[in-house]
Amino acid sequence: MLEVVGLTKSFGAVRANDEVSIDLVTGEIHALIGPNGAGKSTFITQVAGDLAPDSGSIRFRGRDIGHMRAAERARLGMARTFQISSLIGEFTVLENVVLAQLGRLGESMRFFAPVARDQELRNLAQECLARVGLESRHRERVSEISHGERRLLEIAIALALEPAAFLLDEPMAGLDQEGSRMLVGLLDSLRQTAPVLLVEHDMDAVFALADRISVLVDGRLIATGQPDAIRSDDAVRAAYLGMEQP
Amino acid sequence: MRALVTPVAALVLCAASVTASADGLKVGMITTLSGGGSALGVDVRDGFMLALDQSERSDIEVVIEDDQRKPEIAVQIADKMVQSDNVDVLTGIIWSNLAIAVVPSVVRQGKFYLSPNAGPSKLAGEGCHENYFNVAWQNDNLHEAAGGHANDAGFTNSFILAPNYPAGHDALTGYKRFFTGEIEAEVYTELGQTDYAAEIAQIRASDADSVFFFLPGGMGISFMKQYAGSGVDLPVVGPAFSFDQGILNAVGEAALGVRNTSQWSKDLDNATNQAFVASFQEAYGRLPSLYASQGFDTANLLISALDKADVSDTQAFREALRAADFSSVRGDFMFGPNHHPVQDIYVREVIMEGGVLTNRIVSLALEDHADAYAGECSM
Amino acid sequence: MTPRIASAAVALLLLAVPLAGTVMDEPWLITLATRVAILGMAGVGLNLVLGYGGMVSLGHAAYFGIGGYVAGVLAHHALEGDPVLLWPVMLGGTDSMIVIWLVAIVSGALLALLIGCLSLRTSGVYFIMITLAFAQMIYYFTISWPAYGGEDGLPIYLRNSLFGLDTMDPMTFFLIVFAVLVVVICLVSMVVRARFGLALNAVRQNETRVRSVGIGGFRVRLVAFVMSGAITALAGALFVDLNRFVSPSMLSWHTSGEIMVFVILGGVARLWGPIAGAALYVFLEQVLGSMTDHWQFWVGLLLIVVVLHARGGIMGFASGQRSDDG
Amino acid sequence: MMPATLVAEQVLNGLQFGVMLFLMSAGLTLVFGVMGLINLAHGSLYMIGAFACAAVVSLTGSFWLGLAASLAAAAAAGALVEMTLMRRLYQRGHLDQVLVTFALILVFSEGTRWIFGAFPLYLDIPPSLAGTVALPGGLDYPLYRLVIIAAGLAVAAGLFQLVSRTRLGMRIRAGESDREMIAAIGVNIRALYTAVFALGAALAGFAGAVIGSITSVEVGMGEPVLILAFVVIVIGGIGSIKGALVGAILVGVTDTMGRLLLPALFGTFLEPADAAATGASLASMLIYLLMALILFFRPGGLFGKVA
Repeated sequence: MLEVVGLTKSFGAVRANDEVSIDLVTGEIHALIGPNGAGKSTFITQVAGDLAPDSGSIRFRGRDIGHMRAAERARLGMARTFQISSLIGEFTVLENVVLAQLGRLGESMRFFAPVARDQELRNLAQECLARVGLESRHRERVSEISHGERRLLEIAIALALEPAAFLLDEPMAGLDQEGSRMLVGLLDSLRQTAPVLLVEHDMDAVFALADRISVLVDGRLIATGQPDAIRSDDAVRAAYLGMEQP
Repeated sequence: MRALVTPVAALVLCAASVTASADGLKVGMITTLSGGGSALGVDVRDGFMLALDQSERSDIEVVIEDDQRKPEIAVQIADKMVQSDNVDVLTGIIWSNLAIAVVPSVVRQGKFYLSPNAGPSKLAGEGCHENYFNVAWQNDNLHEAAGGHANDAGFTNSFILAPNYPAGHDALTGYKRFFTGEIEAEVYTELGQTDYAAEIAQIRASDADSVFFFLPGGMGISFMKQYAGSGVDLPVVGPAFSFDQGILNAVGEAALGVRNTSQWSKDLDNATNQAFVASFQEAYGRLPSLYASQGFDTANLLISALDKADVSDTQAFREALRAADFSSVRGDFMFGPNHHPVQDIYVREVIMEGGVLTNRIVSLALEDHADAYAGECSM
Repeated sequence: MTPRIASAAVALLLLAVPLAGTVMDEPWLITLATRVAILGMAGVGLNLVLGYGGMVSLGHAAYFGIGGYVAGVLAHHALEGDPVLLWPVMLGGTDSMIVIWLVAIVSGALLALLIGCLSLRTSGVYFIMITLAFAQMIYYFTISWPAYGGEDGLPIYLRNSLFGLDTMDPMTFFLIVFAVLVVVICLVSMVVRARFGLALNAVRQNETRVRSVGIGGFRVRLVAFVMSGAITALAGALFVDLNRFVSPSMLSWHTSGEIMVFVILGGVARLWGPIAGAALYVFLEQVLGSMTDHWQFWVGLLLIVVVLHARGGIMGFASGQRSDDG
Repeated sequence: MMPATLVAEQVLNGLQFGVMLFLMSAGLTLVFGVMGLINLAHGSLYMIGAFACAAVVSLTGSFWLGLAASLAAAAAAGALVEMTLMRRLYQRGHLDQVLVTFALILVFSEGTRWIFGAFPLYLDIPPSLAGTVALPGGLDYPLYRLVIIAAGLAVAAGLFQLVSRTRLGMRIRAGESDREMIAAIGVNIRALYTAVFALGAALAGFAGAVIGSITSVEVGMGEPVLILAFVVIVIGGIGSIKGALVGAILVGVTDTMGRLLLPALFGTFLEPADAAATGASLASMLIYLLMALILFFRPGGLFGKVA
């Protein structure tokens, strides 16, 4: 589905990504973990097309998408969420999802019918909100909903894109325990819709969800494999787990 | 909502308080009183009002509005003066482009227009009108005189420059119309340009024996200062605009000795002029400029016509204006067939007089000079 | 007062002033109201990119001016009876307002397309400076190009014609302008409520998000920019008919600044805001101008106060709420 | 066919024009780079410098006192504006900055006219700098313009030193990269901003006085220069002093040479009068075309980071 080979990006003297290669196959959740500053967000941002890599190739659904802009990649079926919620603050919850529908349907250039009265768009958007449990909050302005609700809205927007792959950048960040538990359930069901590339710090969630795990340290990929294999990998323990967990 | 209601209501009230003119004459003066070039408008206004004050007449009412040197504003003011103020005569416009915007429309609405400064060729030839009188000059006049003076001075090869806009083109055409020598080069500068190093370099590299330039306002100040400092010593001629009283102080000693052409000078030897110069200085505390003299003459022309005829009798009033039966600060003054002046144009020299830069007349450039467009005018 | 009532109030007041002018036999008031409507319409064009799209264009005088020159040049050729173009196609002048409006709209749109393609590649301060610089380039061109009067401008003596109406009659001309204004505002209102409006509004707030859902922000902004240029050009054509005169001063950067001031005084991203702003500006010009030659000094101070302390402008104040624009 | 001395003189003229544009652009680009502020009223500071110089010269007769006054007056006006108005605008969008500084132009221009009247003021170069210098190759060139070039290049060198070597420069560079960081390490950011703004203003005032003495000192003199300075900054890249210098000289030389060469070029196939008018028309657009071209290939300008 998604195949990234040898992705490299430097900021000045710092190599944020050094020859990183990751793939994503249908039906799986592939988690990308690593300590802070390892280059995980840099990686996602390049795959989504908001940052140009220095070298390396990205193939998605059998096509080389390295030259495509972010919007084109999204239209091809790549749905990303942001580490720090990136929403349209003055819009209502529903409008944020409707906007995603416009992107998916390629309907942003219609100038006449008022969008607010389009029942079909609203219904579709409501369905997405219902899947994340926000259907009752659809009238709220985004600037007025809670942090946890914003994380959920990010996922509802990704769902509205009906994507071929999800790129989720720390969806659990800043959630309380209950929120995390709820989100784990949601993410678990997501892989039936499309495969998920999951960047996450919450190790319990990662090991509960992931089919495969890749570990990024200082911009380099040091291991990829099944959760059990990763858990017992000496290099990973030394470089990563050893630092954070006893 | 209050913020909007109040102003509109006030606007309605303030407009309603303007009443129609009583007997006598109502003059609408549209001139430049703010922004760049307002010095000229102020002088025209002051000269005009001085003449009215001296006439001690109470039957002439003047409405003065500032056009900010913007044609749209001038058109709006003219509309207002015609539609709401019911003026009989309009005057005051300094700039040719504003005159072209305003004059054709107001004279076609039956109003008189007396120009105290601008004289675009468009309004002198085919575009002339029986209700339009120019009391200053046709735009080309002073340039033509400069060309005539260049011949008298024995120049045979001139470097000529002007801003790249219609009055600039007219200026160079006017000079060439009378100058019989060669034109070394013809250069158009950007309007509003302040640095003339590039043009001065071209003058330096040329084989010309004289320089003619028309650069009104700040442009002329810049040019003269830079020219004086450049080490190029070819003689310069130009129309009075860059060497007139208001501007001379800013040009400074760089202007000393420069010959310039003008239909008026403060040392013109006639009683009206000497009285005008003295009373202007007394009233405003400064020497009068060319523009002030034109404003003064415009008002006196108007008064002389009103003495002869009532403005409601359009035919008679027009004849009275055409007669130009007033005592001009320029000495002899008459209108040609297109209602533009036929007048003497002098060569002046910039001198220092009691610590103040000013002009004195050195010779007569063209006698009883009329403009080149009169033949195209049929009225 | 809700925004809708405030809008209706502005529209009604704009109608009431010329009616009062007629009753009191003060045709000057009608001319003033016409001017407010036209300047406001130029502001409506700018508001589409500035208010709804968040693009601070400091070069809208270019579109205002090009619309003006379309009207001036076509009418000039109609008057002189010579063609505008001989090659590649023979094009004659015209004094039909409808044709002039269409040509003005198309010209404004094309110019905006050209400038937009270059300037929308940038954002923020670059965008401000580049739009200003391009407008300035066209300004210098119109000044120095002698064919249509250069700095002197081009008078057209009579207003252009529409369905045999007497367009020189102030009230008739006002009603024409008012009708065009209402149509323009309805169209803008429709566009900002439509799918496109949602996308444009989103682009202003968070372009990264918009990209991530598959909508190209550049395209959305460019289309808005083109529409905006077309509207402002239409206003320019009407302005020339009002004054029967076109000159480069329509293109000066002060005009760009003033159009922006209308939008801000009235309230950003409010449909009728620019009309209210233009009305206040014209009112200040008339009233302060009659009191002092230095009225611009006071207008400057007022503007500073409005920007610092009354961000919603007149419409925000009237509706009792602040503009959302951060 | 064109004499070499003429071309050489025009190159010098272009350089002098460019150096002057640099003085204007440097302040603008610093203020933008450090504070993220766009200042349309920068041209007013140029005007204030020229008026202060002219006023002091007419009182004291000393050009050098006038020059000092121009620096002081512009810096003071800049500091005052920064402390009363600009300070409130750093956190606001560019729109508010454009509007307030546009309003400031109205206030400054009309206020200056109120105080000094509508006539241009007199200001001339000091006698010690009058006259011309014979350059190698037989070219007589005005001394004053040579001094402007030298002074401008000296200011440029000084600015580079300031930004790269001194404590203030370190703070300026830190301010560009991270406002919170320098606030955290205890630099008084308010004082820093005021200092930077006053420095930019002083440069503009200096340019106004220096150029005002060979052009004319009048209200509105700063606006054409301001717009050219914008073009310079867009070409050079916002926030970059080096970009401002390169952009300014590029604009200065292109403009000057365009005015010389384009009419000559058209003269090869048009009537002299038409060639002069057409060439001049195109020359007035040349630098904007240059800007469009550079933007097309480098949207961030020659030395800009990102657009």
